[in-house]
Amino acid sequence: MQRYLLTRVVQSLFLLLGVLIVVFFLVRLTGDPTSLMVAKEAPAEQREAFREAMGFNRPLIVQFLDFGAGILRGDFGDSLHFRQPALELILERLPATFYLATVALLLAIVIAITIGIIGGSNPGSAIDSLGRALGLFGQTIPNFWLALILILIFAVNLGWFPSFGRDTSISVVLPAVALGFGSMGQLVRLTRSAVLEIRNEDYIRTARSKGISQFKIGARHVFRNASLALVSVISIQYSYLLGGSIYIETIFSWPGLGNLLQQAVDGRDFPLVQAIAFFISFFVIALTLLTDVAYALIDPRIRYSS
Amino acid sequence: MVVKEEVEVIKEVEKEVIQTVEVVKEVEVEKIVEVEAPDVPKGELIVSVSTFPNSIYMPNAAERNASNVANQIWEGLTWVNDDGEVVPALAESWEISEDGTEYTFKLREGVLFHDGTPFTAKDVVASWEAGKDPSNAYAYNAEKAKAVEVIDDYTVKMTTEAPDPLFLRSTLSKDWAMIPAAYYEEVGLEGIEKNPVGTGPFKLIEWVKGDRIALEAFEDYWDEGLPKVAKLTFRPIPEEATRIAAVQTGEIHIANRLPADEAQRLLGVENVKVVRYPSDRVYYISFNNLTSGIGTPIEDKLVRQAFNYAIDREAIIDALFNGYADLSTGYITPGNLGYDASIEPYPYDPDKAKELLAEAGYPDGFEIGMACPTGAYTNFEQVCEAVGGYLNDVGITFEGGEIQFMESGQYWDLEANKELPPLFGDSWSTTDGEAYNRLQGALGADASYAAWNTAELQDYIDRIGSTVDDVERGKLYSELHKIMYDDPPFVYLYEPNTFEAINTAVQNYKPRAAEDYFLKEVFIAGAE
Amino acid sequence: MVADSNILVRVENLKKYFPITRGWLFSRQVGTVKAVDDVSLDIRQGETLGVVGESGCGKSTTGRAILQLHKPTSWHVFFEDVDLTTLNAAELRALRPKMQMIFQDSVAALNPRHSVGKIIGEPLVIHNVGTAREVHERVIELMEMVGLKPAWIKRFPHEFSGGQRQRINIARALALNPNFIVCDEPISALDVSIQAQVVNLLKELQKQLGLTYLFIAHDLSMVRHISDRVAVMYLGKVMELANRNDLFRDPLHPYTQSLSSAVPVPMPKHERRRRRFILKGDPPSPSNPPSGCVFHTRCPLSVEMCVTTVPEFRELRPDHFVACHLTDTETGSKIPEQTVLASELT
Amino acid sequence: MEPILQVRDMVTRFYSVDGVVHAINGVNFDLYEGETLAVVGESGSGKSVTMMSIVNLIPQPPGKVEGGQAIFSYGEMAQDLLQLSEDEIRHVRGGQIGFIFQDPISSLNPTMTIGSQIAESMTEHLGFSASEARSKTVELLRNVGIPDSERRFNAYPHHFSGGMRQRVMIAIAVACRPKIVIADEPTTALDVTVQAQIVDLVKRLQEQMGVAVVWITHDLGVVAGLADRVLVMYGGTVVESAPVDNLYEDPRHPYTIGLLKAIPRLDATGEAETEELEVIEGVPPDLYQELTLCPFAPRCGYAFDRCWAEVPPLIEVGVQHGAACFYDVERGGPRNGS
Amino acid sequence: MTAATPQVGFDEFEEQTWQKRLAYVGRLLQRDRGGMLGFILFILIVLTAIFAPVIAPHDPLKQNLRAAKQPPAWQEGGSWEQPLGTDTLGRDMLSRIIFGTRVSLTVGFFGVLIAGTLGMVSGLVAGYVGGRVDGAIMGVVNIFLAIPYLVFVVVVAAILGRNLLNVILIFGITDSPIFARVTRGEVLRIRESGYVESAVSAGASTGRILFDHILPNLIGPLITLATFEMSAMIFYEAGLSFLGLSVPPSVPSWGNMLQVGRQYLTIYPWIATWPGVAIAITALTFNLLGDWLRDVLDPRLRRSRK
Repeated sequence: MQRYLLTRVVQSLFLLLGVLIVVFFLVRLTGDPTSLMVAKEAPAEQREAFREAMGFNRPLIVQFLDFGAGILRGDFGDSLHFRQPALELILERLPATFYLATVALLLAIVIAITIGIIGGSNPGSAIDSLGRALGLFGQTIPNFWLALILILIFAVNLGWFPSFGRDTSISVVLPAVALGFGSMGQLVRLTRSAVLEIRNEDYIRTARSKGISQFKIGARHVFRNASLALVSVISIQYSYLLGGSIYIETIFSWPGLGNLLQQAVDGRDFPLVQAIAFFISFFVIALTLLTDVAYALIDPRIRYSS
Repeated sequence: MVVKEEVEVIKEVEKEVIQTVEVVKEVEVEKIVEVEAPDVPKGELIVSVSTFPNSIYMPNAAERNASNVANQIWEGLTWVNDDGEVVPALAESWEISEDGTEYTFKLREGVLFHDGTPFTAKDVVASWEAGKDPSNAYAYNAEKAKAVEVIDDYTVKMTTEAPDPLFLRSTLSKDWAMIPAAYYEEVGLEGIEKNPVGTGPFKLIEWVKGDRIALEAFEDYWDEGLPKVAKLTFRPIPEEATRIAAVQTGEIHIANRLPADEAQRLLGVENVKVVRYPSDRVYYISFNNLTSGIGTPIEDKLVRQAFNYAIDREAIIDALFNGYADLSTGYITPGNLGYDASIEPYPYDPDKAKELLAEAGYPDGFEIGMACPTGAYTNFEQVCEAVGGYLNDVGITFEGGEIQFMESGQYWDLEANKELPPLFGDSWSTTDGEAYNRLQGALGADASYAAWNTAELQDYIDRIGSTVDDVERGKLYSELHKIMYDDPPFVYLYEPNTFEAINTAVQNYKPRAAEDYFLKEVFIAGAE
Repeated sequence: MVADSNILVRVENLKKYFPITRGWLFSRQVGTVKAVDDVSLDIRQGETLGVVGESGCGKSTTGRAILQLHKPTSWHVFFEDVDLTTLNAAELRALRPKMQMIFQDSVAALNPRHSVGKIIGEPLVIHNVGTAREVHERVIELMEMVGLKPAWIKRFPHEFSGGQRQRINIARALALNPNFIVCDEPISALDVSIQAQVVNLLKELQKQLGLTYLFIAHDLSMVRHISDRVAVMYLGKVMELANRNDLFRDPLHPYTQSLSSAVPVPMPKHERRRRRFILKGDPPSPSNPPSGCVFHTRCPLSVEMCVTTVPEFRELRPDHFVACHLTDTETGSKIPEQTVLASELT
Repeated sequence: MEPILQVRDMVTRFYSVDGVVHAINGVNFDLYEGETLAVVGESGSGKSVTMMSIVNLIPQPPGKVEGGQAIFSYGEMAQDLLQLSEDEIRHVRGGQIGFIFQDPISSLNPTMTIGSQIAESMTEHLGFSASEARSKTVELLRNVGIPDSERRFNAYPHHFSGGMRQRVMIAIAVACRPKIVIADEPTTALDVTVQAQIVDLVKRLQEQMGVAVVWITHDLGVVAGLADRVLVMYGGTVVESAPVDNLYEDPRHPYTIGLLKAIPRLDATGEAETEELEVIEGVPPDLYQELTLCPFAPRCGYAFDRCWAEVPPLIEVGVQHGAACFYDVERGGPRNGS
Repeated sequence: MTAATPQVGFDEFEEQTWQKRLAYVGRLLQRDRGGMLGFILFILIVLTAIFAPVIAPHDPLKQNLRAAKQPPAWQEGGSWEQPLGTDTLGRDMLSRIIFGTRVSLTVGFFGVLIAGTLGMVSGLVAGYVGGRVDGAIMGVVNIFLAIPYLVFVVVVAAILGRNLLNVILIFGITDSPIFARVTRGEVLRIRESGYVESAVSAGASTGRILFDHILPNLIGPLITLATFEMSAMIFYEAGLSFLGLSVPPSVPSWGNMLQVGRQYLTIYPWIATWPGVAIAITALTFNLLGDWLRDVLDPRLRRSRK
């Protein structure tokens, strides 16, 4: 297990390096940010001076090595736009994004798994129909559209929740619902199909042959095995929520990373784009790693098979 | 448009520069006057900004939302007041040499920075040096001064290369924030950026990136009795719908840059008034005679006039701005120095356009390249589409079958390198009350973004740029206005109105046409 | 070199180890499954050599390794005097027509997206035998030979029953006129009444076409029925090899004895009286085989030598090979009566 | 002796995309206390479906028990299992009727310890506390021959070999001391040496507990060694029912006869060693067709016009011996009347 | 022994004709109402796309700014001339929605085609060749999966510019790793299957095994995946439009229409509602169809036919 973990960590580091290289050169392909950074009225000399000052006129490979060396020192460079260390900017935004993504995910998980298991165990029932409908709607309603509707109904008309920002403890509700809705749809569907599949497993027949009640079969036998199927999906959804909250963060002015990324990308803020891409990739990769570990914890077959 | 009838102009605000500000929703203005301003700063004013400010250090505050925050923290030597007059700020008085290149400033005494250090002449020098740093977006502003010398603690002399009519009005008022020299030496630009220390009415409490910029009243502000609110918070909300929702729910007091249509929604809402004012920004389709346009029909004056006739700009304004934009007559706008009010906008006359085209030798029109940026300006993609439609109607087709839309970053790269097609859409704003900067930027021979230049235009630009006398300069502007109308280097489109929604508790707030905020006199009715 | 011209296939020291690996970018070996460990066999022209053993004993791996479907770890296989180990891929492909295989899982062995005609004709197409018309005719011929109606030529595997699918497999294996066929548990997935049909078909084809079979199965009765000689495997090793009558009438190895005693006989009265030796526990894992004689952990006779020394595979009697230390004397390896009821482990 | 279970005219069908599968077409049999009843048949003969139908363990949908009775009686109680609600029948399952399934790998929940899987039914039906159930389980594990049972309580199924897992399954089946254990091909997936162990274990437990065992299998060899009576099933019907000795020595249904001749014998001597196996030609019946004739008729050498016209009922042909055939093999001609 | 009456059905197969197969598909559809709905909608959508010029009452690009923002016919001020109303430039909503079908299907179809081809080829090579090649390909795939999607999209949009082809390319590239993963998994499974072993033992060449055995059996799972991904791409297109990075504004794509209509959601709701509904219905269609295809094409589920 330890050695396995170690190899996985080393692999992950290589992946990160790959991500860095790809992102660095991709971002450079868009041209340099001078036009976006320097005022329109500025004379050509100032544009050149800016390039010089930012080091954009150096060969790409030199810029890359410089960048790489910086990262090894924990220095992701300064944001061009904010003229602050990129790392600081990210760390400032990170908690909000994490918070939003986590709440959205938890919301999705709790609702989806409850409905999925109950519905999947009773195909054709009202709850099952609800689950199927949720599953389909989750995947057919654009989340930014939903976000606007939520604001209209719950913030403006009913006044139950704030319309933007992260000021109070209930501020997270609307964005989390809007963000998690798609994931909830996905999870309901998967839970349902996992449950349907597990219901056909021999060990469920065994459990039924023991005369265990429906509820206990669901709670003990189905849930745990279904969660095996769900762990990787949940991890994918989580990384999706972490990296994909941009629309929602923009609409709700949520002070998170998605917002920052959009600005960085719009402004060709190379160091910031790179650093954010690095961090998001880092979390995606770390999540994959954690998923594997989670599997080992949930599935006894993996834990002991070394 | 049924809705529009109800929002007719109710009240004109008196002051001159902002005379075009309309209160769209009926407000009992008298009530505002009745409320007594508090003696000490009270309450919290919450203002939304439509983008995330990149910086609140003036020379690097890349656009209006950022500089509006910076305006509360920093001050320059001069200030342009609500009437458009240059008045003393940190400089009490100044003298200008005969040749117009030497300025001697007497600095205000007793001004303190937020960190408690007094403001003196060496701070002016430090501010100049910090402002010149090439990593600043507006470094060129500081560079307009060739030398800055300390005469004594409260006297400074600045030298410019040539007479500069905008030096006092523009450079020194807005773009040149005064920073404490010792502090700058200690922390550098990055430190200034992070922990701004200015002389302004408000000082920074915290900047939660992406969430809020919180300011509080600076007790030792030199202008006695100001500011009036204890706390001033800026909240970035990029999504228009959310800004409207938030002002409706009372979560913010002032929401700016609202789309005309959506602003209508606020009409029935209690405690919110909606105002609109023209912003000094011209939208246009530019012609190119420097690179890509050479040898194309657009070099012909008749063709360019035809284009101006071909487009139903009123329809565009009605459809896309709910009628709230002004037809543009040129590069000089109604609020600008030297604006010639007698010039009528080109009418929509497709027949005349076709006639002109035929006269120019293109009875069946021709094909030409056109490009527009996306994601840069409100509704501009749709404006371009509409323009394209009207041009099609008079026989103009586009290379590649359609208008090229480009992501704005890429677009400006190409524009700065003069690599855009012969026709391209853009806009240019100024905050100086006159058009020099945009004339020079878009038409000047050595300007990066210029795509059109003629000897005649260049001559006018040069003369305007060195004429310090306002009346003389105004005349030149007027002549140029006429010339650029007759021989248009642009298809003039419109100057949009800006809508703001304001909570009625906000008192003594006057929107300025340049969309710049100075909030030290604003207070909240009933604030505790 | 193969001396005896009667011998079609000679397997020498066949070993097939499967590495247990971990990791995806930097895989490394963490263990070895010794699926087949040092097996030597001769298969004679025209005979059926049965291979029996419990699951995991390496009998299927042996069959596949002979046909080079698994690359063995070390070995020599002579097929008609040609050492297959020295051939390159193309040469091997050219030899394939002569050696074919019939698989246990008749469903899996048939591509679900191919019609019967395509499946049976595929080997012909691969080896460029004849025109499309000739292939078609040959397919019809083969289908008739194995008892399938030619009219079914356009059907797909899922439309057939298990027995019919196995007939399709047989027809496919016969397509190129092979002289050696490895039958890997060809009937164990079939119903009893169908098993007899397939076995009879195999026997008849052997008679007709002069085929040589390596018949792998775990059903001792069936192996006995069809084979001329039988090899008994346990944990990757051959324990005993002899003529089928010698092997079942007078098994020398304790494992063979217990194996055949464990097979129930469909004769109630007889079955109730029969003496049986029931082995303890399950076979050990091939990834961690016992030392010495691999059978010693379950052998009722095991002595110290069995734990330490690997027994030699010897020809104890003419044509009767066995790998057991205790078979030096005639009776040494017979399981004594008193162990008969030692069936339970507690 | 009163039968503990009487099944009458049971009909089960599956409604699939391709049509209706007539899985069980009127099955009748009795099960007596403490006996071992072997149910023999090929795949698709309906042997498992019959047993699963009785206790509502077939997947529904697509399966549906469409008729018949299954009277389960012990003591004074007698109830038709087919009429019980799911909640009622679930107390019969596990409590009164235990199950052993074919594949011990897939039949155990991979994510639960084997101990808890056994203890589960005790807490459910016997009302044991967790610790009671635990100690009983440990005892039971020891009883089914799992050494070191205290420690093995917390092991997971994948730690066990196939034989051990089947012992666990057996422990689950007998955990609540049921009246009936239904063993559905319990040794098919196992090696022959392990099969012998399991057969012995079940026999021993049966003696200890006096439970009736229904042993479903296709292996006539296994049946010979353990059954008291045998049901032979074909095409969703019982074609022959007899005490074990009778069946092997004096089979009356052509299918049974053919089946017995089709298997080679390890103890064969002399001529039998080289003899060709006799073959039942043809393929098993197509269950998508409704049964209107003898299901075996298309493969039967004796079939005559009546066999093609109606389904033969189980006819008494000897003591406790029934055969569903219109042809009298003994006499060599169609049976009189019926 | 009496002469046998003709055997009925037991030993005979009915000839499998295409009519029968079609009837079988029909039965499969009949059983699954969702599948049926999806199937019918799918046909309708495809027909709409093909015959858009015939069906659409107006030129979708024809502007009439003087008749902009007209409500749907049944609302006050609407006219049946423009049954669904007009947009901000006075173009007919109905015609634009109809033509939008073309854009969405084109994006979905070709996006999936590119993603599928790229993914399938790399997955095939990785799965079949194995070893270091597998490691290298999957390494790249994992890098691509770990990079935030937005970074990719923005960069590609910025380098290549906004047009339909580039949107298709973006989706094709960013989506291909999913296909690669699925393909690889399937190839690994199929490679171990009996029929591939059987083909090897018959002396089949690598090419034959790949193209005759592995590829045809890959099609089922990949078609199912493709269906879901097409639905996802229609979504992505809307998301890209939200960021102003999708097809040029002049193209009547649902995403563009939604993006423009978003700001008028409360005043001229039809401008955003119709494209929203169109997206939702199309996504629903592909999801239902995908569900059904998965049931039909998944051989694991076929087994339950016994």
